Amino acid sequence: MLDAAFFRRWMTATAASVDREAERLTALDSPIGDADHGSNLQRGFHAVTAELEKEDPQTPGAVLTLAGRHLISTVGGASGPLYGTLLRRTGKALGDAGEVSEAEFAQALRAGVDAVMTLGGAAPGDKTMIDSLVPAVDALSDGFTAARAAAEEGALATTPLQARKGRASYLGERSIGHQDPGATSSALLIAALTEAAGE
Amino acid sequence: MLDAAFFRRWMTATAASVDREAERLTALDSPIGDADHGSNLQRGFHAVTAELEKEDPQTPGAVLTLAGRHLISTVGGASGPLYGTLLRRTGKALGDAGEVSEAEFAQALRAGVDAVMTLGGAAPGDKTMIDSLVPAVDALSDGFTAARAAAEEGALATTPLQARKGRASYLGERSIGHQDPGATSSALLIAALTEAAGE
Amino acid sequence: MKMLINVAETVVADALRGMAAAHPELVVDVDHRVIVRRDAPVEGKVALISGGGSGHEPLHGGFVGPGMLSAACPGEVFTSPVPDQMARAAAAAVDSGAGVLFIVKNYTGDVLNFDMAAELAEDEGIQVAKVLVNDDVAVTDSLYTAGRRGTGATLFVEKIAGAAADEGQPLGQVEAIGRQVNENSRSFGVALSACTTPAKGSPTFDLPPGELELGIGIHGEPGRERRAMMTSGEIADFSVGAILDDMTPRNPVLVLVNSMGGTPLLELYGFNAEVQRVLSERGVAVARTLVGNYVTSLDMAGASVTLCQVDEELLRLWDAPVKTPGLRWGM
Amino acid sequence: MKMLINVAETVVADALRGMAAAHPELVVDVDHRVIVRRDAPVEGKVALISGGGSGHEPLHGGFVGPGMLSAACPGEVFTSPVPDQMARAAAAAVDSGAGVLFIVKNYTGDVLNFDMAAELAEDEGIQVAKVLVNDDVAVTDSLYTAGRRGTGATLFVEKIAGAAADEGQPLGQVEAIGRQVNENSRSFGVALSACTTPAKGSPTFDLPPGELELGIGIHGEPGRERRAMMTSGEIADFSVGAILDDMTPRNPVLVLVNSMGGTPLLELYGFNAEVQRVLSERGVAVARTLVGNYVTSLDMAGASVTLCQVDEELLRLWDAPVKTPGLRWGM
Ligand SMILES: Nc1ncnc2c1ncn2[C@@H]1O[C@H](COP(=O)(O)OP(=O)(O)O)[C@@H](O)[C@H]1O
Ligand SMILES: Nc1ncnc2c1ncn2[C@@H]1O[C@H](COP(=O)(O)OP(=O)(O)O)[C@@H](O)[C@H]1O
Ligand SMILES: [Mg+2]
Ligand SMILES: [Mg+2]
Ligand SMILES: [Mg+2]
Ligand SMILES: [Mg+2]
Repeated sequence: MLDAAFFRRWMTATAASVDREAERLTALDSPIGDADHGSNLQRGFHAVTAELEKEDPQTPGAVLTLAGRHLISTVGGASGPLYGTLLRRTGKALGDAGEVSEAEFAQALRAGVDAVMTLGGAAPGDKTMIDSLVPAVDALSDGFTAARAAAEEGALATTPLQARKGRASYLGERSIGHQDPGATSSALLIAALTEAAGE
Repeated sequence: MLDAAFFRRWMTATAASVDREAERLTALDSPIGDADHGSNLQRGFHAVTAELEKEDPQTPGAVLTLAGRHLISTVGGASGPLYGTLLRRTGKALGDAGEVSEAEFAQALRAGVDAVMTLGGAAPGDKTMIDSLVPAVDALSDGFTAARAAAEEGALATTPLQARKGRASYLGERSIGHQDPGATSSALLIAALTEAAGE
Repeated sequence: MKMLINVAETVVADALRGMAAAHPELVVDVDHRVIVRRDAPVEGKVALISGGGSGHEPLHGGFVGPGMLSAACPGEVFTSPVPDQMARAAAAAVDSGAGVLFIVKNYTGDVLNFDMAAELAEDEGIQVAKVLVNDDVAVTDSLYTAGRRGTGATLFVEKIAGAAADEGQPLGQVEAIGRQVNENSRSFGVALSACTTPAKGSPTFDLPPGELELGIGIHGEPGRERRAMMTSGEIADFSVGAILDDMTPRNPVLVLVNSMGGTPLLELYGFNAEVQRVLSERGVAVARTLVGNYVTSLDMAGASVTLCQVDEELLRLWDAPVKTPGLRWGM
Repeated sequence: MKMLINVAETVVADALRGMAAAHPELVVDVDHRVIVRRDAPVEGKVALISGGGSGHEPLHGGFVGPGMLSAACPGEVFTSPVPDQMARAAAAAVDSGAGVLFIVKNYTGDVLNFDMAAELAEDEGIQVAKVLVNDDVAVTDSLYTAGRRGTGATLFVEKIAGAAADEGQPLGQVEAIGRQVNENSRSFGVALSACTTPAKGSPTFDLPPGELELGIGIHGEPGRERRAMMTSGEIADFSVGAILDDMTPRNPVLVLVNSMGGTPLLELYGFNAEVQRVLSERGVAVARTLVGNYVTSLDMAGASVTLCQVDEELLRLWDAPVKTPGLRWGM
């Protein structure tokens, strides 16, 4: 079972890996974007960890809705509302249970990813964060490590794609050959699950 | 004796060597100036040669006053009024004789250089065109070739000087170590005398 | 790339402090990142609120004031503002009855954040309408993209809708005018150099000497196409051509010849001469021309052209007095 | 270095054509390189004429219009105009009786060419007075130099003397006001990059990453000193410090925080915040602040600060309406 402490560790681990990888995320956002993805997420996850300290939410659902809310109100850009919605909807789907099973979490995360697709209108193959989130959710029934591998693979697989959503799409065919920054940060988010689980 | 045709050849030869050396003059005007000396003089001497064609002045004095007038009204910058005054005053000092001796020319050119010193307030050693014009005039009694050597030596000798006039002076000690562009173009002007004389 | 800054993290806050000092006629809330007209809320007047990533100055903060925006919300550099900013601006700038018009450039981030802000404002009982600006003809097959970007036309929408709002026109009508201006507008931009964001500290893309990017946006993204360097005249032919391929003006146009930031006014005026030549060759009548730094992309060298067809009413609203840091006439 | 131009030779003429197209309220004589107010000559009004090398736009052409200059004479890039231009401007702009005031930045070339123009104009029976602008404190031991350069204060002199002239004040008084403004003004500038002139096509000096030039002028010359890169706050300390070492304002000051061309408004506003901090620490009261591209040096990155002490009368003239492409308020 996963408790509030697990989800707090998830957020902390994500914040740490975003800090480590911020320059790389911004660099990926340069050739096909506007060179801000790393600093966007850094700002957001710093706020999330600070607010988790301050408000100390007691259920998995509360941890994630709080995180989502603060991403929305600190990140901006496309990724702020999208990641914010992902965590908020996942959190809402978890309700107010004090602990949730991995299967319940997998189902909730799918609801979150569906909400991102509805909000942003992106489908798999559009070269967005969806391309690592969807495979990760699909693999989650096989455990966090499987989800992590699927997300990382999904991120790498965005390289040959032509973007159809987000600002990379303005480049047309010139977006081909570059890995998507949002898919890359999604893989970090999923990878942080294994850290939170101590795997 | 030097006739109007000689002075026209002087101007044409100067125009040609300014064309050849324009990039170098502008390059010299970069580290201690504003990177326009070459194009300034090109614009001026193109106008001079065109006007000499058109107006066809018949005396040495008329050739030089016309040249000076057109330098003033086409060059701008510091060098326009200074070179314009140099030629205009030299021309005026030659009066309306149809031919002048080398000695008369030397005396007239000294009047021209004096006028430049009065107008610009520069003395020898201030790192300006004066530093090649004054030695050239002094050497003119020994012939054009001697004047040319003196002017070239004077231009080279500006390198170690600290500028006290013109925009190089704003640099203070940082003007040391660079050859003055105006002294360099003056050396071209004097050198063109030997070409005009077929020496 | 050197910048005249303290540290990257405080660039936007520092700029807002400097703006506050230079413009006592504006209320600049540095902490919450909202710039509001000092006389807001004006009773019975529709409030116009815009915003977007920073780095495009004077857009949007420089267009706050009588005759134009009621408030602006600056995000981080090239990053859409967050919903809280627009919600706060709406609360500060709006007369409860008249409603608020959001002017939103068509970028995924801007659209999502303004939409969330609209929900927040509506929760407070504020009526919200929205004009989406999408004038950039460089984005062609918009079925397969996030759609056309909003660029130079934003200035036309903000000015003309702003004039209508200041006349006391109702929300629906101000919105309709804003949409009409957007529909009548097209832009095309070129870059001679990439820009450098404070966060990255180096140019966002490599552009070798002797090449230029055609069809760039205003966020340091590369354009649609890279070509060998062209003359000012050729660039005008290409840019105006791209616009006129997409729109055939029947009415006279407003012309915006805009520097991306790094191109000096001397070059920009020369480029305007070529733009006007092409327009005259193509039989397009020019009503007004604006040349300068208006919708920039940090220090990027390059320029964009925006044309906006105007009838007599739109031209009247364009000519109406405006008093902002970035655009001012008649008062 | 790429430029948005056709060829280097036509840069100034192209820009004037573009200016003519954008500003029908000005008479732009492209062939003779004179920009004149359309309403000139105004009966009984002193004519204000300025000019200088191009590359500093909007100075001077952008400051022609009601409340400021009567005419401007643009030279080649960084090259003083020729006397014929000023003589022609004087003839076009001046009411025979009232006389003309030349506003001349203190550079050898500008001084010589304007002096020659004064002779020509006086030959035509026009009374000529002159204000020499020399505000740049970076040039220190002026006994051994061509004297202090004229930079940012030119804007203050043109605006304030222009307001006095438009009120109908006589030549002697307009001249006295112009001189007073100059004497009350000091400037200091820094460069983060060199500029590129069209004629040379490459930067006028090498400035390695991590270094800046302190005490630069507006013609792409290097400054007095090169140092390791400083923060915006440190640059403000140094620049304002250099000015206040030379002048102790008793009255409030006008502040001009000016981009050299390549520094974007976002950074410039941030720099203004630091300038205002230093002024407040040093107890200098600020009457008005202007932030933007006003006296530029092509695409040079960097900024300059100009302070001008004003009494009530000078402040009144500063605030008076002005209507030019580069500076406009109140009409
Ligand atoms: N419509 C969308 N749906 C899903 N993800 C998107 C969408 N648009 C953009 N993204 C993701 O957002 C990432 C960019 O985030 P970020 O750089 O923070 O925002 P912005 O593009 O506004 O600068 C992209 O790499 C992409 O993965
Ligand atoms: N006061 C002066 N007297 C004599 N020569 C001068 C003076 N000031 C400048 N010069 C000369 O003019 C040259 C610069 O000419 P130019 O570059 O054409 O004009 P500017 O300095 O106005 O750009 C200098 O190299 C110097 O030789
Ligand atoms: Mg981005
Ligand atoms: Mg020079
Ligand atoms: Mg962004
Ligand atoms: Mg010069």
